[in-house]
Amino acid sequence: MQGMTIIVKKITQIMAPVIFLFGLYVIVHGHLSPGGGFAGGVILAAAFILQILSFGSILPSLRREEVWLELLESTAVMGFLVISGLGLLLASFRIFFLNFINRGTVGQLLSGGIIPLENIVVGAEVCAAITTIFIALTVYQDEVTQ
Amino acid sequence: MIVYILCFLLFLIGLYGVVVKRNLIKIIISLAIMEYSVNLFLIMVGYISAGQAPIINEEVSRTGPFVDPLPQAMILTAIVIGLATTSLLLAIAIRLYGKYGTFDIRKINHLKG
Amino acid sequence: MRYVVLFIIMMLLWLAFTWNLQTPNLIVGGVASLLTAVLFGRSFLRNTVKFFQPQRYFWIIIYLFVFIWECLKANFDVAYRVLNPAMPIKPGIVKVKSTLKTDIGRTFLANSITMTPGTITVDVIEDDFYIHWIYVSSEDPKVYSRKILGRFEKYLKRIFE
Amino acid sequence: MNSLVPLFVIVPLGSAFLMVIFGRLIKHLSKILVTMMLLFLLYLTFYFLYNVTEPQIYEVGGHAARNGVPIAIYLVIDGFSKLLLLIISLIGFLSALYALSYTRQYTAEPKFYILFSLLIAGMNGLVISGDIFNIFVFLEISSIAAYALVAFGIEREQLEASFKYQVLGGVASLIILLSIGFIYWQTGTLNMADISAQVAGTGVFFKFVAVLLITGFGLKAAIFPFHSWLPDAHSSAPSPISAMLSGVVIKAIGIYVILRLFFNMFAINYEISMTITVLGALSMIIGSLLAIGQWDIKRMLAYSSISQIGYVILGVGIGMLVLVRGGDIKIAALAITGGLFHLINHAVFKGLLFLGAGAVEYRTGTRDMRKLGGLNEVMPVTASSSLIASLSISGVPPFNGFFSKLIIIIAAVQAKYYFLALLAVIVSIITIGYFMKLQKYTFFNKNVNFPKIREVPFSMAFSQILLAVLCLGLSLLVIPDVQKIFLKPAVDALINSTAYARVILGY
Repeated sequence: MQGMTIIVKKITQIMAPVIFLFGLYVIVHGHLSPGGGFAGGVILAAAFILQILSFGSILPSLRREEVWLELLESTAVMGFLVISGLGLLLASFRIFFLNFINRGTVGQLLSGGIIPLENIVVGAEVCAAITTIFIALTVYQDEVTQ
Repeated sequence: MIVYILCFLLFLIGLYGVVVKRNLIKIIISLAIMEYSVNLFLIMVGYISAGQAPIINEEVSRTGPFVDPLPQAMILTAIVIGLATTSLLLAIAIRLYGKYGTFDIRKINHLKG
Repeated sequence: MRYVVLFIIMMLLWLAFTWNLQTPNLIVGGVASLLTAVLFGRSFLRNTVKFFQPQRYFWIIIYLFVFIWECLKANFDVAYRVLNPAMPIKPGIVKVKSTLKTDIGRTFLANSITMTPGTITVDVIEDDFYIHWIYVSSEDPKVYSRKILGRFEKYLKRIFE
Repeated sequence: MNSLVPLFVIVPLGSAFLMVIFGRLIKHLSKILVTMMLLFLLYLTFYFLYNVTEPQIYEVGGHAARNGVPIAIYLVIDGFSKLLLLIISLIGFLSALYALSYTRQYTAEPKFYILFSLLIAGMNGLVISGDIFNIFVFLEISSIAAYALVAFGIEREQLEASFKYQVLGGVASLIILLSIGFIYWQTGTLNMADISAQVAGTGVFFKFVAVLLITGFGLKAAIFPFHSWLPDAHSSAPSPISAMLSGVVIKAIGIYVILRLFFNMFAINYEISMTITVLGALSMIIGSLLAIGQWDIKRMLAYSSISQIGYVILGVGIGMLVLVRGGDIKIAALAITGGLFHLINHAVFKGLLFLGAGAVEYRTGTRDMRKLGGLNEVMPVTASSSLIASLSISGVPPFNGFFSKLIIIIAAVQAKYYFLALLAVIVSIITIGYFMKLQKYTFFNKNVNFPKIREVPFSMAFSQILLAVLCLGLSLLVIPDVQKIFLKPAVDALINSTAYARVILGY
């Protein structure tokens, strides 16, 4: 895939970190405000997709990235399962999805028990998944047009 | 009530597109329209006029009428599922294009039944 | 260097987003900014020394006023052309050579031209700007390049070079 | 509250993602893991079948009901769920065993097992879910895995079949989601027990919703007017997946949900029962008629699936009709027993037939009966097991298919639906006809084209033998004492339809 003009590239250089940071903000504040893992993860993926779109890419590097993203995605899902499965192991109630951490006070950043943790792994998962989808479709397109 | 009917109409428009259109991409778009209509319907199911956003913090009192948050959670899940199905459909469509060189469903007829 | 600058900018942005100074927020913000800096530092702007030169910030403020003034003028100009029954327009694409050397400067110049009504940057190739203009008032390259670029170029040169 | 309940979902899901993470480091990890996982699930199912008699209710997250209003997502394992869990783990295990050798022809072997695990996870979750929206979510997980598995070979016909399956499956899912929205709109709850407590009357609105639900799940189950995707998808998929799709998936995501919703959630009424019975009878006839003319082995088997699913629905539908009319509850129980018995039997013998067809394709490279012939000399295991399955599906004693069909026909006669009984007999005869054609052309004629092929590898042959033994062994289910363990709880769960809500909500 080819890159775009100098204008898009420069703006991407400046804006991609900002978009990424905003995605992190949305994920971390998922239990306090609208948003959360999925929405934030999509924003994170947008930063990466913007970079790929504006700077262009070559097939081998895309394939390499796909491997890493797949790994990240599965690790994140495993993290989700482990966090929610810990309730089965740790607590005396043996409940899946048990909120076993102290929930704190409403409105604070550090509150909500396991929900922020789950938001973070969901965010990583969604980011990896959407970037993977994008890369996979790009790879297919390149294969088809060649 | 009219809004619900319009929603159902949108659903039917999507269904029409799925049944009638011959282009793979147009079929996918029609499916997406159907999905949006269902999502719209769900969000209206949970809507209460003059209801607050269902976030509890210091400013919002706990007593006021809240919009039902459950349909919103359902929609988020449905959107994620829709993302997965749409991307899988697009991937298959691209692969089909690679095999046949066309998006026209009349020319993609390897299977008879 | 780039990484550090990016980290600092991101931290400031984080504080602007959240607007509180409690310890957990600072720690989470620090981690988030660090992650961003590590991931995006490689592709961030080069020559980050310029961020530490205060005279550039002064020229940015000056430039803002200049830009707003030019924008206003261009607005009225376009409004006049649109509302006039005779429609005195003479559209065309002109090729202008810029004296700006850095890519970031060219980007901002192109964006400024696009944002002023009446002119749109169609493409930038090296230092040639292809600009669509609502009223091509002159055929002479010197005249029109001064008319389009001259008003922004000298400030941008101060800011970015 | 039994903490083992969520393991049915966690284990396959976890093993699927473990395969992705460590699959690159350890060779054959995915194969080992998928077998272990399914063995564990099988063990867990048997544990529940033997040791647990009461319905198990599990509140995810531990949020107990307040003032009788359920808050958490409920997972429920009752008799009917156990039956489906047994089928899923059993056929899943044997298909996975078969796939160990079969997937050598694909380059991306681990991905096959990942998708397979997701399919199992989706179906397990669907079957134990007590919440209607959760049913939708798990339905989509298994459907997406199934779509991807159908297209696994990325040849022309597989892609095309997968696209068709996806479009129709997508429409079905959206119709289901729409009806879930309608239900939530009217009742304000998603818990099936709670809904059933609130849907007391049978207003016009709920009839409309019922029609939508029959359409949606009928599309997923390929009942007669919605069957057009099934022959393509089931015949194009890799053979172990065909066995899963025909044997398990359409039952778990189609039949199971229809029965669960219309027995336990809505009150049974005459119109809906009549519709279901008529659709069952129609798909029984039309599937068998369409199967006669096929020359592609797997296509014939796929059409035959439509027909056999018709039997299941017919049996259960007669039970519903008897219940609605206030007839003898023993007759209703007999009819439902027949239907569910046929459900298990169909999973076993159709799985075996698809595995056999896959074995033939694996060695010869073709599925066209006209090119095959005389394979019983060179592939004795495949030929004999396929023969057993064919006899079983066409209802020859002493194989299991005979008994389940017999029970359905006896129930139809006792309930005085003589016409339906006659239809069932006729379709059974047609079934014998086309399976004789399959056997004759594939295994018995003269071997012209493939004189030098060998028997399939061990794991493929072994799983076929196991399934053939099951074909005989399942006939034991006619004995009441054996029925008590496997079928009786399921039939009870369906017949005491209103008890479901009472047990779960606890009043």
